[in-house]
Amino acid sequence: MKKTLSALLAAALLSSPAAAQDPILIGVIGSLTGAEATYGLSTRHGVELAIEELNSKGGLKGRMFAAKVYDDQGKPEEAATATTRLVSQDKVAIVLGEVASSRSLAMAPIAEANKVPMITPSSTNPRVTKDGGKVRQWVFRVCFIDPFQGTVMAKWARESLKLERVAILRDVGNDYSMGLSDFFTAKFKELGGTILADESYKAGDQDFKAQLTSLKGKKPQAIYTPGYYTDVALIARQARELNMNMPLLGGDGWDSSKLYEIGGSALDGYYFSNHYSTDDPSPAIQNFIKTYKAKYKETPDALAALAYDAMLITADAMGRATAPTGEPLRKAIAATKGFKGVTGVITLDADHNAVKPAVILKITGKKPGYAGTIKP
Amino acid sequence: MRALRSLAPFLLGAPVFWLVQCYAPPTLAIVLLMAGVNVILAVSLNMVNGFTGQFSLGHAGFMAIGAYTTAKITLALGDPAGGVPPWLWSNGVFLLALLAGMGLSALMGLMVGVPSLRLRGDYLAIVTLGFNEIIRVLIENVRWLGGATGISGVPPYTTLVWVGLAALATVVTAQRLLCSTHGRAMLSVREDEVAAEAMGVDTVGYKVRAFALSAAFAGLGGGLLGHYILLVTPKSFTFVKSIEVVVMVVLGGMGSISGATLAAVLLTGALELMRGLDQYRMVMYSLLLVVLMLARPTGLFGTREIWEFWGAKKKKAAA
Amino acid sequence: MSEFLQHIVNGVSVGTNYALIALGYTMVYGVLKLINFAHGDVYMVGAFAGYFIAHAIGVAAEGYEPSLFNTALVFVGSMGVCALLGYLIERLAYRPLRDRPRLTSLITAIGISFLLEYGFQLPAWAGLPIEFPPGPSPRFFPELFPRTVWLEVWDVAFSNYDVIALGTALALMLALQFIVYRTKFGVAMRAVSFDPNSAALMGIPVDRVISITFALGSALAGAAALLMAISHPRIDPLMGMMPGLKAFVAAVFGGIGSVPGAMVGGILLGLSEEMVAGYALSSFRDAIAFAILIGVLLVRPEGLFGRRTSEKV
Amino acid sequence: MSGAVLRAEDVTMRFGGLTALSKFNIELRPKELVGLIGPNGAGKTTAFNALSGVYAPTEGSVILGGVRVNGLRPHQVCALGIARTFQNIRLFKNLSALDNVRIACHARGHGPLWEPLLGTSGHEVREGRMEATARELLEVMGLGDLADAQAKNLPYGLQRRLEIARALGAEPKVLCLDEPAAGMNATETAALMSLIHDIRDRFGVAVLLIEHDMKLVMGISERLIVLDHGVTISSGKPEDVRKDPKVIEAYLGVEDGHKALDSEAA
Repeated sequence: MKKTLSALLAAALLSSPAAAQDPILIGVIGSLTGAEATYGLSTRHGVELAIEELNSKGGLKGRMFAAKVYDDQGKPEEAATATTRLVSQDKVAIVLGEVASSRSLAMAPIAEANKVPMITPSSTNPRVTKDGGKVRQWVFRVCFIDPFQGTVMAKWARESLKLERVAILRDVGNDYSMGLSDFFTAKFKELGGTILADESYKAGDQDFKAQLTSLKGKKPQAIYTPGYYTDVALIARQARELNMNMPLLGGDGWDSSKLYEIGGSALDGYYFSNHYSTDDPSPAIQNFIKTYKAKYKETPDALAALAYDAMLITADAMGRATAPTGEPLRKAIAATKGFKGVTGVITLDADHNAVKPAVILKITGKKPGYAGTIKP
Repeated sequence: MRALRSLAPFLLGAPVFWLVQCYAPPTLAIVLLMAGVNVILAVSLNMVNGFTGQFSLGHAGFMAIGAYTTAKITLALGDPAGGVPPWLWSNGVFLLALLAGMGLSALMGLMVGVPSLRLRGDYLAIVTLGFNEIIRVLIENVRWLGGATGISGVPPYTTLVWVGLAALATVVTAQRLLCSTHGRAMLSVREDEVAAEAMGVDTVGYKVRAFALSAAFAGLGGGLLGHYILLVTPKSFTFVKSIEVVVMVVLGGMGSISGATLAAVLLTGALELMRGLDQYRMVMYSLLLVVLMLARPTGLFGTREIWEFWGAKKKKAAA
Repeated sequence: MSEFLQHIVNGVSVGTNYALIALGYTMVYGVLKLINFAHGDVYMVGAFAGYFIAHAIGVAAEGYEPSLFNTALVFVGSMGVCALLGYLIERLAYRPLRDRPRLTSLITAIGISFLLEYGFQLPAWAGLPIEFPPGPSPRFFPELFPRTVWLEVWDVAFSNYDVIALGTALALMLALQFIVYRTKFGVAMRAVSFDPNSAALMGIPVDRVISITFALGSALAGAAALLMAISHPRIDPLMGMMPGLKAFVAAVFGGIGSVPGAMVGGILLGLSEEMVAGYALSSFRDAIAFAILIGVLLVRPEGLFGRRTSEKV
Repeated sequence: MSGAVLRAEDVTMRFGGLTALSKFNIELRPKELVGLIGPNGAGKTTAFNALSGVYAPTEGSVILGGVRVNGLRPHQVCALGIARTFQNIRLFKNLSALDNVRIACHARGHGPLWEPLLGTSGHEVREGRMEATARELLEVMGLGDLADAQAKNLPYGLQRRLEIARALGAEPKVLCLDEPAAGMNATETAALMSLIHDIRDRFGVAVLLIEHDMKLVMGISERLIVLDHGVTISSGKPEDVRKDPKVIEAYLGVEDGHKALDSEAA
């Protein structure tokens, strides 16, 4: 029984070898199901939109791109298995993914071991590209890292908004939210501010009033809440219901049209850091927003934009490389400099992190508006 | 001679696993590896749910204890010392770490087992699930254990040979237990606790022993998993994971070791085969569960073992 | 003082929701002795049913005038959908296994739960009048009636939402208590709960009693989901997972099978979570629910309101 | 007083306000066969439960081979020498007849848990010994050919016999049989009773027998104890007890008592 099964599996898993004019396979891993499915879906949409556009322009010197997407259910072990399958059986040229750092951390060693480049669009934990003081040679990212984004908002709060007393409300199960909160705290204190309180919630909670009530008693001037829009929208509403008028501050996890749909006018006067502003007149950004809306009937969130950029950088590097795979591709990606993406002008530094300025957006009338730029 | 017989399954298994490790295509190897880990989990949970008939829903919690302990130790003893060759060092350290992980999980199993003894059925299930969640939340809150991200950079010690031998050890342990008087004592707890007590079986003692033994092997599975994905994170040990293991046990047939093994392999394989279905994969999986349970309510094998069916067939043919 | 009062208000409001879901759990468990793992997902379906109905009758449209009729329509419709779903689940997934060990039905319950959760996360099918399945992104639940503050003491707002939710929960609890102890159907229910075989011999239509119990419990989940969605207007396919689990904890806490137990258990659980999150460590909130449960069960294994049963030898 | 294998002194069991057993006294000498009778609800099974550790007596003490056992858990009481059967058969239904008996052998025959896991020789010796004992007991009870049959598939009468075999597997000094002949026909009952006699002689156990069938108890018991409403109303030799007016009144009502007892004796 076991034998027949393994034979079956082997048969199913062995695909045909790639011919010369076969499309270039782009492996994508995301949480298409499970609690974080909505983020995985945005990532997939971003990559697929980029591929569609690239192919309509003739692909890579006539060779088309094709995405191979696997679901990991939001589980690290599934992400690892899916990555292995992508690199060893589907023989993809590059792996794009994941959103959560805990899953990218499970994927990175496999990309390293198999010498296949990997770009994570939105994993912000520094350890994804550099673990134990050693840079992972094959792993890159196009998003901010936690230290940068946490610091950016601390600077903004302290220097531009002149805040002195801030409280933190973090998502305890989310490494992104934890990372941003930690670096915000460190920087804000360094700049002479005070952190009044540090409360936590868990993604998916419906009620945040317990934490908000206790924060309210401490009378902070603002609350730093670097979670995802799914929870922040409810937090904003409940803060207003408790007559809390101080602004909430957040990170790029806020960027989604769903935030305004669910949070409504409760969000007015809130700030968050992001990669780009939808007001930005740059044609690249406006074109991206327009085509994305046309195809998926919703405004792209930050995750979609980052995934879109990850794919564009891949194509750009492939164009520059002597061969669209392996070592040449790795070198080309590492040499990315001044790439004009939707999420900013991206240069990859020695640690394989994207260096780009962050914009600060202020929400008014259910829309984010440009408030300022902070350079790295 | 006796030692040889006692070790025979491993001596025979090791070269087979080694050959598979050398020649299986990587994807198949990984599916087999995951299947092996699931076999460890399902067979060990079967010791509690199948043998003693207690309903534990907290297996992932014990996995977590094992995984974190193992990872902490291998990370602390990362570099070979005293001129030991690296391969020997790493495997030695891994063995040591896995045993420590099993030990600590077993201890936790005792701690969960003892207070849970007053409870039965659904109450026990919800309490063990509660322990699972408490363990996970505690880990999430401890910085030393990496909080929500977990411990990354875990050394890649898990190989197919390791997993194969560990799975074999679990199955052999379960089988030897079941065929012994201790196993029968556990079964008597499942069948009728009052009668078992009256016949001199220390039912409390056997429940606790089953919990500890089962937790130890869950810890082994957790340790192996952590050193395969090279990351130990609370996200791997939610109650959903516990539920998945229960599903394997019930689907295989409560108390049937070969049933649990086969169910673990089948479900892992089926999920991998369906990977191309994207979002529809999990829908198919849940449909499969419902249909299989409706078609075979006692699980694939009931409380029996696969060879008993072959035996029955032969008898029929002879008659 | 005002902070403490606010915590109490919040705790009761969260607890009310647990209590409402727990009522459904308790009913089904009381009759079938089955953990209906899919109950939390029926709750989720209730929220989405309300969402689609509200959209269909134009609640989400610009310039919608809140009306009692429309609100009632959404409630009745959603509870109806849930009742039907509960009936179907029982009929297709549980009834064929009723004579089997209960663990078997637990697995089908898990299967149904996964099916609903993952099914609702699928991309929408073409050709349907509504966007179904809704997909994994959270959705905004339209405002059936606006939130107003009814009473304000020491800067603590008592909103109409809180009062309506608590009132509805109490009313439903009393109604249930009435059904169980004062009606012929309730007698049949209790008989089935006590011993289905003897009940069948006494001429009680066991299948029908169980079906109706399931439908009733599921309708309650629908009502709970709507009350939740009105005050917390974010709905998604996994929204029933945690509340379902917590409500089960609440039901066990209060003594599973007991109607007032579910109510008290739910509210106590809500309050204790609130106090822990508000005054102690908010990051341990989820662990607390379970720690309390374990503590209570160790002292009173039958829960607060449960009846102690001892096995006859 | 010395030389008693089992002694109960003023054992009282109360459940809430109900006194199910009051000041129950018994003294069982080695190899003695004593009957415990009484109408339904007289407290016979309660007495059994108190003796075998299922309930801890509210008052009084149970002394087994010189050790006070009240408060001990049933398996500890069993280890000290009491084994019992149940009024409503409680076999390990899904296990084989052999396994049912072997489980009772467990307490006296098992080694450390790691032995079987490593497959040591000591373990195999023990297992062999247990199996031999179990098979012998099955043989004695006339179940020799049915060792591999699942307990639930045995006919009713054989299930009763299997329960006795299982109780003997625990190597008791006192064997408590709770209505072993319930539901059997006259021939089966007679055979069973003679078997009980043989068992007593062969294994040297004292037997405490609850029975409804008066005639039967009278026939084989050396002594009788009669319970009514939890109170011991009579005890002594069967002939004496039979004539005790209190017994007649309690058992069958005043009017028909004599007649019934006479006809049964006849």
